[in-house]
Amino acid sequence: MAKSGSERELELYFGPQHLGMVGNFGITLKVEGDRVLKATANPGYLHRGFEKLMEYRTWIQNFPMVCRINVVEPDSMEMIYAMAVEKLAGIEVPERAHYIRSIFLELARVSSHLFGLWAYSNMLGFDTPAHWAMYHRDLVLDLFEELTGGRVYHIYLWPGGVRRDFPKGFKDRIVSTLHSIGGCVPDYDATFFNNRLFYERARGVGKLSQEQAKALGATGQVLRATGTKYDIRKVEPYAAYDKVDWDVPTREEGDAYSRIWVIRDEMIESVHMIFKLLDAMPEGEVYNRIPNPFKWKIPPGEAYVRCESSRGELGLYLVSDGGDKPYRAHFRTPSYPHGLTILEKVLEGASIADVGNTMISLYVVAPEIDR
Amino acid sequence: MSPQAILITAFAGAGLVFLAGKVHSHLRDFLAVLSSLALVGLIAWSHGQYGPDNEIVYVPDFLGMELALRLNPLAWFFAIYIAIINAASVVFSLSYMKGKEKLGFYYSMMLLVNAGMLGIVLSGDFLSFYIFWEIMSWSTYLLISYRRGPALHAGMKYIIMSLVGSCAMLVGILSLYAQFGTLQIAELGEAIAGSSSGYVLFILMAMGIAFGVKFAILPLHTWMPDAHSEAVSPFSAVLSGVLVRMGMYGFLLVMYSIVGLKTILNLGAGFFNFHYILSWLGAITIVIPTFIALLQNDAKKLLAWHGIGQGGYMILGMAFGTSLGVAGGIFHTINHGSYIALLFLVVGAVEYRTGGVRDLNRLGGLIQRMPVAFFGCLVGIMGLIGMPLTNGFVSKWFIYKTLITEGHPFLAFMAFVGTWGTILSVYKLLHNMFLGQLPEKYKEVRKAPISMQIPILFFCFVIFLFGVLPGIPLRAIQGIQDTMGFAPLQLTMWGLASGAGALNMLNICFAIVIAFAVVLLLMRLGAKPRRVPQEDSYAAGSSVPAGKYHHSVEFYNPLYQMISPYLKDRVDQFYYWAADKAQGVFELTRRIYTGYAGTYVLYIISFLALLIFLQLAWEIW
Amino acid sequence: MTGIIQIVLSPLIAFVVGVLFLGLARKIIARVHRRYGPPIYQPVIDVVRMMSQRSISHGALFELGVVLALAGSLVTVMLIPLGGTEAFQPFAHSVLCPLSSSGGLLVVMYLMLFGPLGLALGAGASANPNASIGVSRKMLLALAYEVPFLLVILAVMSQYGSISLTEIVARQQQASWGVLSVPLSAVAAFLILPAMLGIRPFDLVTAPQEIASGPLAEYGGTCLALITVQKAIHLFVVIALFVDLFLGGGVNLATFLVKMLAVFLAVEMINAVLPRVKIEDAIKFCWKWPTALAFVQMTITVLSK
Amino acid sequence: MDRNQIAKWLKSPAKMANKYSLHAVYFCTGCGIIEIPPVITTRWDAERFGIIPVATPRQGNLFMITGYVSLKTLKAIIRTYEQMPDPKYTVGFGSCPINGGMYWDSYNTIKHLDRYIPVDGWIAGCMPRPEAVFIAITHLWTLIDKGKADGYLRYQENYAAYRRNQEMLFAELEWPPLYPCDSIAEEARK
Amino acid sequence: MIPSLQKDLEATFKGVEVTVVEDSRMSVLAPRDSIPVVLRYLKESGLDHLALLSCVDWIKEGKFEVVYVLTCYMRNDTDYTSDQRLHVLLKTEIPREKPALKSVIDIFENAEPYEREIHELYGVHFDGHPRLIPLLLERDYEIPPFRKDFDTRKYVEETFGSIPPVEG
Repeated sequence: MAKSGSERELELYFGPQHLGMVGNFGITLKVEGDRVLKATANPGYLHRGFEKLMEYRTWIQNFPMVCRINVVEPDSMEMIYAMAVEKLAGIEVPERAHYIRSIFLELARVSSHLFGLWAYSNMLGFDTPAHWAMYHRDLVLDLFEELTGGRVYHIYLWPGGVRRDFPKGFKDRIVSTLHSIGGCVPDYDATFFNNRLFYERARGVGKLSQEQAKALGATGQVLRATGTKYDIRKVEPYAAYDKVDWDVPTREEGDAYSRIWVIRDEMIESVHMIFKLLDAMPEGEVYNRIPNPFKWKIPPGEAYVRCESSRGELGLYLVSDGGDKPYRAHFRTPSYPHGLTILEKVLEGASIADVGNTMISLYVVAPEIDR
Repeated sequence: MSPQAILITAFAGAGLVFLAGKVHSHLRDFLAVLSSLALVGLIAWSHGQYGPDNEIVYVPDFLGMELALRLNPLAWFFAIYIAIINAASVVFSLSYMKGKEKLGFYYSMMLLVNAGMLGIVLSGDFLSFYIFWEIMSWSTYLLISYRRGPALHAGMKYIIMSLVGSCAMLVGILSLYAQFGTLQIAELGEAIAGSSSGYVLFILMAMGIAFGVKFAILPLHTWMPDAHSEAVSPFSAVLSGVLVRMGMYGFLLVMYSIVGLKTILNLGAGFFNFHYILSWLGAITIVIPTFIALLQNDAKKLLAWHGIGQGGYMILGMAFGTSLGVAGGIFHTINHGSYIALLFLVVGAVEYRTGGVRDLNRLGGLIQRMPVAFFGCLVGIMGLIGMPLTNGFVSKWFIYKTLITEGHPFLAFMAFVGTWGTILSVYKLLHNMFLGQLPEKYKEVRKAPISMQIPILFFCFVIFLFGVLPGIPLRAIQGIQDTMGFAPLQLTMWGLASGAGALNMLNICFAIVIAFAVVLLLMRLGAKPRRVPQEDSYAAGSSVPAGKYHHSVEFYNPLYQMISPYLKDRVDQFYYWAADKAQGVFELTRRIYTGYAGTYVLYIISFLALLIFLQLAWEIW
Repeated sequence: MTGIIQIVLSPLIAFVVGVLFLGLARKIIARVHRRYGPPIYQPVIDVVRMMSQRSISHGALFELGVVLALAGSLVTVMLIPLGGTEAFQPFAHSVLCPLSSSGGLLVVMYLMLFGPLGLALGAGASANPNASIGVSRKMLLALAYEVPFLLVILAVMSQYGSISLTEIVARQQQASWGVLSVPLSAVAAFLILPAMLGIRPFDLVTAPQEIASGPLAEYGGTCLALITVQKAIHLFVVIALFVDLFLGGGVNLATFLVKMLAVFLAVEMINAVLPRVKIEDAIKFCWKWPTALAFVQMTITVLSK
Repeated sequence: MDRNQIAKWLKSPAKMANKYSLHAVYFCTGCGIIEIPPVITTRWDAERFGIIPVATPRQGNLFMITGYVSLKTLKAIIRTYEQMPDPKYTVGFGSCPINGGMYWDSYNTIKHLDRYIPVDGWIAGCMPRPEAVFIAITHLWTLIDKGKADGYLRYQENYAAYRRNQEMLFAELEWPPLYPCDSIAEEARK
Repeated sequence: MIPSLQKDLEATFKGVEVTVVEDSRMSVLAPRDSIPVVLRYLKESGLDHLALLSCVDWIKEGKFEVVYVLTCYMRNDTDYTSDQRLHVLLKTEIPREKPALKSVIDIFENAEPYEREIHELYGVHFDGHPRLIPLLLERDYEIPPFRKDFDTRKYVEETFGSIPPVEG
């Protein structure tokens, strides 16, 4: 068909106030027919100036701050900040704390992936697995609540370890909760992952080749779905990830379908890892004392640390000028390239029906972008 | 009133208008409207005056033949239909054509086409039929190419195809004369009854090609979209509303007045039954053009393709030779005339106010600026779709019922699918022109002038009137059918009264009106809405950008992607290819004959030779 | 007199049953989600609430579109026999179908157009591209399911040799049900039922996650309430049509409603476990299996006549 | 349903229907949205009380401001709020809309939501638990019963002041005033 | 990998200071004009992932420090080696008055939003960037908000403190 209609272009707004938008984020689409000609990401609806606010707070005061950067998975934010502070201040972490951190982060990953599953299947109008996923996520949140006192924000990781040890019988509760969720995996497979319509909807959507993905700075599932086993937990192991044996699930196609499958496999792998970590976990201290937080100064220096959040490579560039507050902190969040660079790229030529589909399969979380 | 008087008025009107154009423009306009309205009056007055009084021989001896005029129910029915639509478009032209050049020529040609068509329906023998047919064809050609430029090409395409048709008709007429020694329609009917079925088929084919070209049956349709989009809008209304339907008149005349019902139904055997083939042609004519129409972005081309598609329904109705079907076919002809003319006039009005824009992607939101045009468009598309309460519904209902009760569900299926294609494409027409966001540049558009509103509202009225009380035209149609020997239908004022398959439009109308009233009452119960400007629209929390918030381009994109590869106009391409090849052949001949033979003459002669050969061959077999 | 009673009664039944079905649908889906779900009369509360809200209007057509849609649906109900036969005589008129002799199934098919057309006009008048895209999808979806649906209807009409719905129902009750005499058509009709109802997997017209509920994007308040009612009545009409065409209508209203409930539950189960498809896939699906089945059945019917 | 309820229904059906059919506009203004999916899904199932999310503001009557409000979001919130039909209820969710919460010194989040749009109720906490949402809803019911959930009326009454406050933040709002502003507001703007 | 890279860098480019902080981290300070070439060189030597583009406001020294954090994707898709842990902080210093730098979008496509953000929050201009339009902020700020001389508490007091309550 001749593109005769360039005279009247249509700008369609996908978000921020939109049922298909998970998070407060906007995409402005230039549309012809039902095809997207050009997509422009429009972030900033959640910008709070975190990194500026951190410069006004002491090292310890910043812990409640950083976890609020990513509401879906606040724990890797705590982890990365704790890692950076430990690196700058040279603090050692006890062995048991490493294990607890890993278990804690993997639980967070499971809950985050279940949230992603909710978002994705809800986007496809697939209410049933969405409701189940949200329920199962809540079971994991109950574990968090018992351990840390908070459902969503935990502030559990601490420079020098974790805030408290596992309570009595907590191990068993983790195992039984994960078993009850794992028992529903066949249900999920039958209704969702092996559903023909899911395949039809997700296949070929938001397709990226491995070269493209690398050129655009993709990490996490977006990259792993193109066939490479790039995972910071393996590349640069932290916490207790090098203590147990586990695998990085990948797929080859690089489209939404393979990304969602990678997420599913990763969730299962995480659960298995948690079991292994629980078995291998040593007894001992969980916390090395740090100086008085109100007088704590960290020697000048800079550090770039990274960890694998549930969305990809999470980095923190932290600068200290020797004071009691950070001089500069800059988070490298995985959603940043995914939601700004890659999203705009893969939405070109997509159908309107696939906009939300693509966005959620890229696993974009808006507050991570805006900070 | 005698047919002679009608024709004299028509031709005299055409001439006078041309002369008046030289004197003063107001006089010209006045005369044009007066003569077209006078014709309506004259014809209306002559209602019921059939019989020997109105059979007039006006040239007693023309090459040994009598040229005669006569008035019968069929002729009267078509005459009034021609005159009314023509009058409406002349009135519409008053403001549409204002300020254009060569207006005297334009008006006189409009009236000449009108006169030609009236001549066709009133002529009592085939020679006058042919003469008037040619007058109509040539004046149409002049009108199509009125705008010059690409219009010339469209006109050329039209006239070439018309010529082929005329030649075919001429062959048929000559053969009839050779066979029976008379061309009087009344005498032919008796004479032909005894001839062989091969001969009847030959006559039907020769005439059928002529009528088929005018009627734009697939595959003889290719002139029509171009001609419509290039012609001026009021003439497009005439062209699609009545001129094309002269083919329908021709078919009715030849098939049922001359050859007769019984012969037609027994023509051919098995699958090669004549009416069977004709009806399949009709079905194809419905489906393919309707879906091609879906792909159009030019408002008039879109309507032109529908003009072709709707012809298929008439053929379907007519081909079966049952009372119900033929009544449906004839009724659909006038219904189609009313709503397609209305739609062309609406497009014309929009074109007039927006400065000649009819690209559907560039319009939008005109409902607030041109409410009457919108109403006309809405009624027109409802008629075209065949929504209940419009006349299009009744005739389509007749046709569907014929198809189902005659046991042809596949034909009915094609007709229904055509309807759905129609719905899709005409909604696009309505939406892209009138709904959605109003572009900045049309903010100042005013509503259509009164001389445009009158014809539009008139047609709207007709559509609803015939839709609710279809008995009015159906009575007249029954009169025609009586002369052709069909079994009478159990007609009532509001539809059809026969057992379980009855149709009662008045009931449905009442039900809809009551339901409307109830729903309006319900609406009054709720809180009263607050009127907001167009810009106060949901845009996911942003404010609406001016001029960029309107969905019209590639309206049915997913379907386009699926069907457009199958819906190229291959027939048109084939003709161009054939013309190209023929050119080569003629080049060759020209070399042999050292350049004396003109392309078209040879084309025509060889075609005639083919037809004569066919006839002889039939005789031999 | 019975005529007037019927004219009042049949839309009323459609309204009550339709709205309850809407509530039931929400309840069923909630149970599949393993949650409690809203009360079954929740749609009534919603409708009352919407009626009380003072929404906006984008002009007369914006509201008239809704009125047209709802009026069309109400009239359609009057053409559909809701149980009762010649044999069963509760009133002087046997069948609950006020407009039984006004054109039959052909009129029903055209009257069912009023709904989409009215909504399309209203949505178009709202000048919201989400609405326009929704309408475009609705039109395409309608084309997609009408192809098999027409084949189905024509097969049934050819089978019983009538265009009158009452007659078709009566014939079924004398002989065998449509589901036995035209089985493939019945299957095809059931396959396209979700598309006709606009529920999953074919809820792409009002896909809230894609085009912000499409044609309804600008509707609120009274108009939305009427649209909800229209949806309920449309639900009733489509399922009633299915019951009339294939399950032999009902001997009386009660059996008719029981049959409707059965069909409705089956459709809702499909609704609960499938995601939304894209419009291209919807067209492809509708033109593949249902069309093939309906076509085969129609060929068989025509040849056996 | 007890007799009292039936009497209430008969007395003012609109009020009762508004109570039991709170359709929430889906707008994730901040991190509070993370607790909304649990609220509307299996575990807490807000649909029991007729609460479901709807796609566009035109269809809703409950607006939950879920968490901190940045300036860019505030603009969208005002737009969305004005597009909702009356009667409509606003609930501020979390401590940030109340007084800025932990972003009290952020240059890009507003501190008091009720200075820009009227708010009918607050849910304090960071993050408030799903149960808190239900407590808020039941409280909102009593407010509706008593006629105190009148944010939309207050907005109409004090529109000039609200609009003035909005325009103090955004020099140019891209849409005309919803209600006619009186002369006082005109002066204040100068 | 690090020693050879350090040697190469120092040999190839003039004015480049290389510090090896620990075995997997290297800090490279390059003059502002040679940033694109150094970056391209590093990319070709295997650091093919621009993880972060950041900026630090050293207000006392009167300069901005723009930092490019480079890491490497895996050479092949399965093996994990200690080389993978390498990351390089490429830095350059630019004056605080009229800060400008050449855009590196042609080398690393994902630098685009980072540069936009730094432009918005620090006021650093990037030459050759196709759309330096606001990314995150709605209002205009006289001093870009991430500069050290922008006192957010004072700003909040002035802006939001001046807005009166509507009722009560």
